[in-house]
Amino acid sequence: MGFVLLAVPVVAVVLFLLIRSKKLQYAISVSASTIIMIAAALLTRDVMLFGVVEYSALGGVFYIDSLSILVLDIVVIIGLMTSIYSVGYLEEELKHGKLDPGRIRIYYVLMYSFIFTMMLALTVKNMGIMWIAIEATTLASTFLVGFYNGKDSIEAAWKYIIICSVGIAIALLGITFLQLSSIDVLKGSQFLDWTALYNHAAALNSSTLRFAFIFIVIGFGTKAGLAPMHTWLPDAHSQAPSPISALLSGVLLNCAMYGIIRTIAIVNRSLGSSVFTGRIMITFGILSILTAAIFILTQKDYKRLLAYSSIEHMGIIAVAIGIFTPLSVFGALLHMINHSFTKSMLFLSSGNILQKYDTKEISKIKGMLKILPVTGTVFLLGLFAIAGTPPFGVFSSEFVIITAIFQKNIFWIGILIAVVLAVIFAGIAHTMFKMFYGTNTSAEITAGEINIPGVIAIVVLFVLITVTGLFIPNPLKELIEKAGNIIIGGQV
Amino acid sequence: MSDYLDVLSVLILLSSFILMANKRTKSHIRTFRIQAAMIALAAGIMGIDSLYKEGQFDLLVVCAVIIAIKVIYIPHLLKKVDANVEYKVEKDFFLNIPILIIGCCFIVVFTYFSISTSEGINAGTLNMRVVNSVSLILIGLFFMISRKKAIGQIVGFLVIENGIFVTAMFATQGMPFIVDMGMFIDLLSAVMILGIMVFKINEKFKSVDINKLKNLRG
Amino acid sequence: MINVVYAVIQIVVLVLAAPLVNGIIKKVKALTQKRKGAPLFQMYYDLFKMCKKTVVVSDVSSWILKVTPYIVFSTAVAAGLLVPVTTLIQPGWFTGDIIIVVAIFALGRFFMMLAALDTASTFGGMGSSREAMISSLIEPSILVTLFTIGLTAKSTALFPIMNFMKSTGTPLIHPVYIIAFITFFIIIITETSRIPVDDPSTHLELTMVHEAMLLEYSGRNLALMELGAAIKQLVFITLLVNIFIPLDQLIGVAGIAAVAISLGIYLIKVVCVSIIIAVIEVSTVKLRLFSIPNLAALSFILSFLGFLQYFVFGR
Amino acid sequence: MLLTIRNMGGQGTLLFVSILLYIFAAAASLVLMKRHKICNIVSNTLCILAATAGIAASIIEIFFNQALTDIHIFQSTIPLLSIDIKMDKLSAFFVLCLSVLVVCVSLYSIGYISHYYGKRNVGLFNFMYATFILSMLFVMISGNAVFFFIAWEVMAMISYFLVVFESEQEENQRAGKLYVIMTHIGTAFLLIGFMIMYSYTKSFDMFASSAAIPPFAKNIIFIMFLIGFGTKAGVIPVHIWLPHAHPAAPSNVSALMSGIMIKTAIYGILRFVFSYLGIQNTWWGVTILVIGIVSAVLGVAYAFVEKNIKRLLAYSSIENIGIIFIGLGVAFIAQAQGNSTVCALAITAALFHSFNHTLFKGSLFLGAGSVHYATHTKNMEELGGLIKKMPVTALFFLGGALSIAAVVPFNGFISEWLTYQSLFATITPGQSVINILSILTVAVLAMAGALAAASIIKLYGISFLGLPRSDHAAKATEVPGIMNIGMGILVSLCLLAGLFPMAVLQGIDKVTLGLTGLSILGRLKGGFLLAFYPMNISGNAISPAVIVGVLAGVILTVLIVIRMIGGKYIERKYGTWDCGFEALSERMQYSATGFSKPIKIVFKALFRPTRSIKIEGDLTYHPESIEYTVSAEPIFEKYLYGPLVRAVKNFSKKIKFRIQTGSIHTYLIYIFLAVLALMLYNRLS
Repeated sequence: MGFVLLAVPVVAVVLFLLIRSKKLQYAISVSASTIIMIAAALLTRDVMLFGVVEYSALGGVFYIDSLSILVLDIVVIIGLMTSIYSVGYLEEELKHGKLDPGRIRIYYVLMYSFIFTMMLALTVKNMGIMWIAIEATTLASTFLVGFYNGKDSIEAAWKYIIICSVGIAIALLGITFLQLSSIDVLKGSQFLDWTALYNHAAALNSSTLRFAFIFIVIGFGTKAGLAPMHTWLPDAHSQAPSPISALLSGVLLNCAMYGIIRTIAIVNRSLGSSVFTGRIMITFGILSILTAAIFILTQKDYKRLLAYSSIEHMGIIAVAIGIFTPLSVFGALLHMINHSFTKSMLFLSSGNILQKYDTKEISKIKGMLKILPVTGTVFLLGLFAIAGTPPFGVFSSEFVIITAIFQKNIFWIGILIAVVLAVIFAGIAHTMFKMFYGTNTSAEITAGEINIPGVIAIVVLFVLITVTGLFIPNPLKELIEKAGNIIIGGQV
Repeated sequence: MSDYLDVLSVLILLSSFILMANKRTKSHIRTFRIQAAMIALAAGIMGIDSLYKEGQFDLLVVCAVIIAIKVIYIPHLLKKVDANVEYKVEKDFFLNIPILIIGCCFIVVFTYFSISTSEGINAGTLNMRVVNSVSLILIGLFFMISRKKAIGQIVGFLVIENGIFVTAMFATQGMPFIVDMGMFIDLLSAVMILGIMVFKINEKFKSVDINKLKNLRG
Repeated sequence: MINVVYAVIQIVVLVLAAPLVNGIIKKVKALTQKRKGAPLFQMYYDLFKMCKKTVVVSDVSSWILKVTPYIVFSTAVAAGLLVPVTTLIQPGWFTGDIIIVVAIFALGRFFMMLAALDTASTFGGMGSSREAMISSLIEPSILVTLFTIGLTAKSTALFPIMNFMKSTGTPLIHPVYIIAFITFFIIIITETSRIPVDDPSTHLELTMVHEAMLLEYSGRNLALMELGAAIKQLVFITLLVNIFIPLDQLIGVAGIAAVAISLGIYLIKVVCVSIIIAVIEVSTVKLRLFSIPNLAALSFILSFLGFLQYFVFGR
Repeated sequence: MLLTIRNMGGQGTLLFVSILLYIFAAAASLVLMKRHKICNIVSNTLCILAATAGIAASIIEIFFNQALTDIHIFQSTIPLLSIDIKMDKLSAFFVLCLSVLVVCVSLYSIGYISHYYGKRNVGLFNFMYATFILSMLFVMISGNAVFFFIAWEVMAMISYFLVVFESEQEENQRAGKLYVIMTHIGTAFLLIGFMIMYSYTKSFDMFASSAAIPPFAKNIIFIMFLIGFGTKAGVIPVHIWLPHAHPAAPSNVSALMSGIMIKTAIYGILRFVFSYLGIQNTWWGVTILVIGIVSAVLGVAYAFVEKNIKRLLAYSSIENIGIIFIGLGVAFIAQAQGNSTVCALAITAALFHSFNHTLFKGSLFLGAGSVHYATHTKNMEELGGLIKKMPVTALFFLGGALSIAAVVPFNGFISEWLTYQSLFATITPGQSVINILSILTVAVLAMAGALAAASIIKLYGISFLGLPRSDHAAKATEVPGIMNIGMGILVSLCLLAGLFPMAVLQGIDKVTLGLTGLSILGRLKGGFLLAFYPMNISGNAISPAVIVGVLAGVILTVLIVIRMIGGKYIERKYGTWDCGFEALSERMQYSATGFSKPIKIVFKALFRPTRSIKIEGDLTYHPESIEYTVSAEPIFEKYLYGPLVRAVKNFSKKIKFRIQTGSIHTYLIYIFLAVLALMLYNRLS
């Protein structure tokens, strides 16, 4: 299964390079992501059955356990939704002459190599290769960020690639230290092998490991959008085409976070306590939440606002990881899922809004509930959801996380987060809610939905996050618990 | 043998100082080329050593790749980019040279202060090399901060890459082979993409002064 | 059964004596102004006459205007029933305390103010808005005073209170009660809309408050309103005299004779108080509307002071 | 697993039925979305049935059930999240209030919503309406804090959507925004409270003991709950959303919001502070008492100067919540000082007033809705003379007005009387602060009472009496009978509760018994006629029914006597006295503004009125038009919230560009510094 999983995107890319017909490309894209979806589902089943799926090929570098499958599934589902959405999206863009037909294939080539790199990062056990894959995600997505070749998008792309490459480079330094710490424990073949590191964690050189963690958390933290390394995020998310923003925010951040989590699993296991990592993660987390709050309060561009809210949620996840109790880790993983779905849903809807109104400025948008009945409603409810209002998914995971914080009796963090979340909600309500009401003035904007496949994708996502608000299916729960168990440190 | 390597690591560090002192893009590229050459040399030495001891070709291959990519191709590419974009920037650094150099010295001291004492690294020569190469990385970052021009930033990024590579090589006889290769591929494509980006920036902003990229704020 | 008799006696006394008070006050005022003045029983004649007259009703008005007189009158009487006049034997089936007395009067005032707005007349609106101001300003001191007295007597009901005051003999010596007495006097003047708060004998729109609300009534409605006002005034005076000056030791003893005697004493006290009121009326001028708050504030401060005297300074 | 029943009983079953019916109502309104009329009738009928079931359930619970109803619906796969339903007598009492109100409001809605047919999405509205009621029901019967919290949040969200339902007016949007922000911030405090509670007891069960919580933590939790619930209750100073949100919503929703939604906060305080935490400090009660005083007097003061009918009623809600808070404060003080009888009495008073306020505020908002329905305006200055156009509405409205003015024989007076009596009982020689506070409370209550009466007189007199001030009012016609039925039931309940308070007290006493473990019913002698004051003091008693009887008797006698004296009643219609001006027009009547002017002048310091006079043409003799506008200055918005919000916004605006400068070099510096900082931290740790 795993090979299908990785092969399909590659094949798709090749096909895109060969085939010119627009229709065919759409077909390929959708079917490819569907196949990936199925493969992933089967793979998930295997993982649920055997706990771990490993392949002997390429020196047994491929390795999938419940943690990676969890994130992988997110990637796959969001990927599918995005590809469905993209069809309508690109059609609209063509209709308005925003891009010439030739670029569609570039779009797809880049998008699928992007997805491929992310999936690669999630399916290997060698930290070095994981690093390479994550670095590759940056390279693959740079031109997607700069896809429209406008002044702003070029600027965003430049900032994106420079900052992320630098960050990632520092992560590489961390990985070097990781290897250094294991140098007199492991043999040449198992260098940087995550399982090996994990199993011999106790024997690793702890002081070197601390350095490794520092550099890795900064490196991958940059990619995960933790403040103060988050600076690329709002620019990139607001400039990229909406489906890509959905991918960036819903998936890429998780992949980076996944790298951090893997490292933390080793480090805490080796140090025997989560104090060192905990402090750092909580600091970064709270910094991110506060930064996001400040920026959301008076935001004028709705895509940027969504981007900042991603920073906030990454911060929450970071804090939860830093708390490092079973409950908090459970919450963190659950929050990853909920945030990905909610946020990508919002970004996809924002794509529709952007295409309808042709502006990113909140103040220029009026009467959305009339103009875009479905998208508008979903977007409004989605805002409530992302701000942590029940009965939506984000609430349940945030609730679990905050409970975990208080369970550990770290009051001030919990109180701070609770208050800042309320402030963020106030910010969102204050800045965004005026978009939905009133009557739009401009004549050329006509009522009615655009991008029907996209709307379907959005609604599906909305149903998902509404369900996860009150309960999650048992298999998923088991999966999350297993993954959490891996992080907290049971034997693999 | 290890004396050579010590000398080399110091020289590499020095080269970064020189880089920091260079004013012109061309000289940036030249200095970078020298640095890369020295790294290749170090890799070569270690490679021969390991071939002699364990009969492994990895490091030699790596050395060859370095020469191919970092010494020959990338500088060439950069030169081309440099030639094709026109500059309007006169002074392309924020602080003047002496202060920058002093900053570099501080970085080295700081790195020594923060790394050398931790056991596991403070093992004789390893200690010094790691300190050198880690400070090389920070200096690279510092270089990126200090330079306005796009090319300068690329070079800084490359220096960081060098630093990491050197760290890996000195500290752990190089990463697993596959990882090294992957790194090089990434590096290569990164530089290409950056090159293209530089062109685009140049055509959109009529300049490669990164300091002009300030539209996306708040 | 005997209770019913007492209750009936009480009603009769109130209804009959109420106009007399007005008469006395008018007479005293006239005499002090070296006039002969109207006969003592003038108001009775007026009332009779009004009852016979045709009722002129504004064509704007609604049923509110017609029911109001009856409600005002009956509330005055009902409130009067709750205040012991000549006997302390309490009608068991009919109970209430000072709070409900105030509330019953509030019902009357409610309809009076409402009806004033019913005729779309400017005077009515003016009167009722001013009444709103005055009542809301004086209300606190009423309740605080009554509460203070009630607290000393450990009850908010009037019969126990008066029993208690009787047992204390001469309450006016006590600091709490002397203050309460003064406050209550101010309250009476305000509630019965007399000088210096309001001038019952004016019809000048600048100064009218109570009269402004009565403008649109005529015939028997007017009679009821007037009589109701008079009864209200008498009830307040009764509260004053029977609480603070329980001279008549006979109160509380059953029997018609006893009642008769205490009735006599009661009437004497009422007459005295009416004379005092009259004297005040002739010796002061009406306050400006917007200096009434000062008077209200004064009375509130006094009532509060009285409270402090007992419950904080413990004396 | 699904549905383990610990103790169901008939009431549990009924409760279940009512929940299901509400769900059906919601579903039906979605299904029938296209067919407006049918959708409206069906869903409202279902709501009425559901509410009836709710009434039955709560009455059984209050009067006949001993143990608490306890149904465990399902344990979610998400940790800590489970849906339990527990109904003890306290919950049942509030469920009763809710259900009674819902029956009437739904009846009313059947007629009221008809003016949305074809114009708005009736299906959506009814869906939200039913869900809103359901969420409130869940708030009252939730068995653990998490479920309570969820229901609470959903209630807030849906009520927000209902507030902005008529979203085309700018002000409704603003009102909704303000509301949702305020309530959400309040909720954050609740969350913190629950969390601290959890961190000590390791459970979210609010029926368990709170012994594990140390005193200082209890204080913190109390403050959190006070802010959290206070915001929802709309007490000053966190009231600012209320006078905007309640008028903005459609009137039947306003009735629900003012009538029962703000009571959920009272329920919360009783449930979590009184019943769960237990009162440990006197200052808790004192705080609540002070808040109550301020809310009572300021609320009614603002109500008095208001011109918008619904906003006036909203402000008066603040006042009534203040009165309820006074009752609670007295109760808490008494409890803290171990005077359980007074505590029980005060709780009774508070509960009784909650009940009464539900009835009369509900009816008044429905009345305001009818007025709006008939005249399409909420502004008093455009109304007048409606008593002739819509007599039934006018009659019922008068009933509501009388009970909110707390005059005999309506229910408003009974609860205020009980409050007075509890204050009377609190004052005992030797505790100066409490005494002074209590007597001040008495003064405030008196003043608030008078002002409340004045403001409702103003409302009624200006908009129902006199001459119509605009065509809207002149063309008004009586509203559909069904609306009046809904309103009428509420008003007659007001009257009945006022005449026979014992009937209600029977039930409330059981609730008090459950809360304080002390019954005052033993001291409430006199069957259904009298309410005796419980403190073993002779005489403190009222007998509203008898008093009404006496009033009737007196009136009857008077009629007879006058008939004897004056003969037959002859009436002559004639114009109002106009000083011979001969052209009395509606524009010469007293306006709402004019009516409230004296008070406005007396309390200048509070209202800070700002006047503006626009005169066109020749000023001295023949001005063409004189426009006089006076507006009271919203102190809290201006001096408390305005600066706060501005400060936060400016901070954000400033700092935003300092952090996200747009220069990539700055960003690289961040990374650089982060690396250095962490290396330093590692070195030093």
